[in-house]
Amino acid sequence: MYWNSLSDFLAMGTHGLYVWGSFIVMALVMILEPVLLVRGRKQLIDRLRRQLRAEKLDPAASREESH
Amino acid sequence: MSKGFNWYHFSSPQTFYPLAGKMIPWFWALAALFGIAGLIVGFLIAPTDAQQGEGYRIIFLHVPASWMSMFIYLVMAFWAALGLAFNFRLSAMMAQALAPTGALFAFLSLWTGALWGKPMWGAWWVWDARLTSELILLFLYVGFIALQASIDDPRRADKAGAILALVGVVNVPIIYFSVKWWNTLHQGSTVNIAKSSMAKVMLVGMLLCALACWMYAIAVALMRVRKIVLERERHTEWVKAELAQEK
Amino acid sequence: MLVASHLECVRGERSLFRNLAFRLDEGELLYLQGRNGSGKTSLLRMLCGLLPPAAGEIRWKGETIGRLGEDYRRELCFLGHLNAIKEELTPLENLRASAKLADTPLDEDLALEALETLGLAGRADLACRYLSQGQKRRVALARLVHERKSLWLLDEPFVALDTAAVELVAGLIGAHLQRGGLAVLTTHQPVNIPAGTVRQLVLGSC
Amino acid sequence: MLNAVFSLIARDLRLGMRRQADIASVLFFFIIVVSLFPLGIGPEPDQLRRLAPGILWVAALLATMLSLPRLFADDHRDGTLEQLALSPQPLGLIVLGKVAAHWLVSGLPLTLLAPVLGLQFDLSSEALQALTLSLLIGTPALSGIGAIGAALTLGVRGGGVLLSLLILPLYIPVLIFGAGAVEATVTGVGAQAHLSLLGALTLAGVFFAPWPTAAALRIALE
Repeated sequence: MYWNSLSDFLAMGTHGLYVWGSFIVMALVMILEPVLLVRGRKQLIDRLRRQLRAEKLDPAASREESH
Repeated sequence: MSKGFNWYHFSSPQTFYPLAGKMIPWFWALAALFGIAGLIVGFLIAPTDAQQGEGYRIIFLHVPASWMSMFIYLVMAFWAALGLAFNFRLSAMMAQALAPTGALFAFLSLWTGALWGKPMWGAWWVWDARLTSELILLFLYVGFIALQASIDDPRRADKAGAILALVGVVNVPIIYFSVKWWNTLHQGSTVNIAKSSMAKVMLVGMLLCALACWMYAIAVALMRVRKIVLERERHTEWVKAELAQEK
Repeated sequence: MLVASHLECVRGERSLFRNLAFRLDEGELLYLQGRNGSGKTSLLRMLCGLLPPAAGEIRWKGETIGRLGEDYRRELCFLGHLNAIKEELTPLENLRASAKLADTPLDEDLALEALETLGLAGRADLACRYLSQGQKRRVALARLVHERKSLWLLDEPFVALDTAAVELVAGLIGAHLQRGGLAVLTTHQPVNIPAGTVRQLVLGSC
Repeated sequence: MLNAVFSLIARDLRLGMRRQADIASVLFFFIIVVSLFPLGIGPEPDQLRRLAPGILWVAALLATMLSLPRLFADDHRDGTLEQLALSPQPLGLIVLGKVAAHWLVSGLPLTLLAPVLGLQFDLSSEALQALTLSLLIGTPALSGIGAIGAALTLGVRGGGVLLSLLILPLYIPVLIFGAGAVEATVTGVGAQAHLSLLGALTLAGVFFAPWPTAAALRIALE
């Protein structure tokens, strides 16, 4: 373990802002991307389900609309 | 259709979709494993650097991001070429699924590069050959995504995107060479410095982080390609069945 | 001899036709019938190689048109909905430019003669921009007078033409068939073409 | 085979002459953009002299890109593009003809106009020569590479802006070697290396670019 105290670790020897600045943004991006994907997937499934239901109720109209 | 060699069956969206679904958790696990190990080595164990002080630790984020942004573009071009040559819809979808992740890595590489440049070179943005080429690579990604987004017919979007990706991948070395030629204040690429001046442990840290990013990219790309498959194959029976029993 | 087998065309997610097949020999005319949106134009574009079929293949003299490439296009004359003429150029310039591109020899007199047969004598040197829709269609059709390609693919050739012009074009097609040429035609108006065997293909039912 | 391509170039040039506005708009755009910079940067001659190669090259590049969408759009709209694709000539050769015609109508006039505008920036005579030579060699590459973007964005909504987004990254090497050649001459380093690399890019742009362009056209015509 290179660091002897938490505060040194956070300070990163005067470069704390830069190191943690890049770390946080990278972590944020690598968390947000999958989260947005999961949400997008749910929305897509709901939309497709609604289209499916609409198709069952009124096959002619939906075929025209999707053409 | 094609000669029906067996892996054509494997590459049909219907068989690929559940398979990808099973693989995704494994890639997430690997990404987390390598990620934590890499960060521990990079941020906790690795000693400080003589000239650059603690700020050099950003390379554990910057270099993997740069590698991934380049690697994903090559993989994207590979899938695009496959899709164009054999008309496999799935490989075209894979190329489309990779682009956003590649663009994000290019952005991360620029962001971490800028934050690393400030303490080292005193400026947020330095017209260094590698940073400039990374910026141009980001433009290539954005161009690919914009082109595919503005063409409605999925088949044409795939093929047009494939041509752009192939033209792009041919141009990347030309762009890099010309930017390097143009740039005199070139600071040697960290990786080859790494072999000479970097301690063994730093190299291990960087490789672990790179592996983590790679697993992450595969996991995210598989998730996105499943979403694309659902969208594109919405009229097929198997998607309707899938939707019915989806939780 | 043109043979199509198991042709399928997909537009968006809907397949317009499936397992479509036909065979056309020298001197024969194929009528494509079907209501709008049944895929007539798509089939024509498939036959000329612009639109790759979702399934099936098209063979010209035994070889698939994909592999033939330029050789197939050397024997093909396609006329689509669009007139394929430049508005700023005169009918004469248009005719000669398209002839040069298609490698068909066409000097000044032949071009003027073609325009005259289509009733455009006085307008040979007027920019097409000033012509009416019917006249523009005649400029597009003027190509057929001296066209010696063996396969004609004509999409609604008679649209915007008066009866005299319709008969004239029908005559041209008849002459083409007499010379042993093949023709595929889509049209809504019933027109009798003086030719040998006429085949029918109705789309939209299968 | 070749006279068909030459007839296509002749046809396009005649069309270009009949529609003077298109050529004029490209040239005036070039003049206006170049004249804006001194207003923004300030009138000091030595500063302008240093920036001139870059400004003139970027303006030429943007002006060429302005005229790219029309390269295939008119033919696509009136149906001649279909006939071109169905002509017995290989489509790549047809594209080469279109690119040559486009260069004659946009790249060449820009190259002839550039030295005149160079005077605005008080460029020395040898710099003006280097500028004209580099533009002469470089602009065909701009047309050739730009044709790929024009074909990819044919009939796509937002085509113009999308075209520039796709093509600008591919223009960067041409810009670097083009503007670099002028700067190298001015600083006495000699522009041999820059011009030969620029020539290589142009050969690639003119002889390799038409094949992806033809593929993109075939897709657009589907």
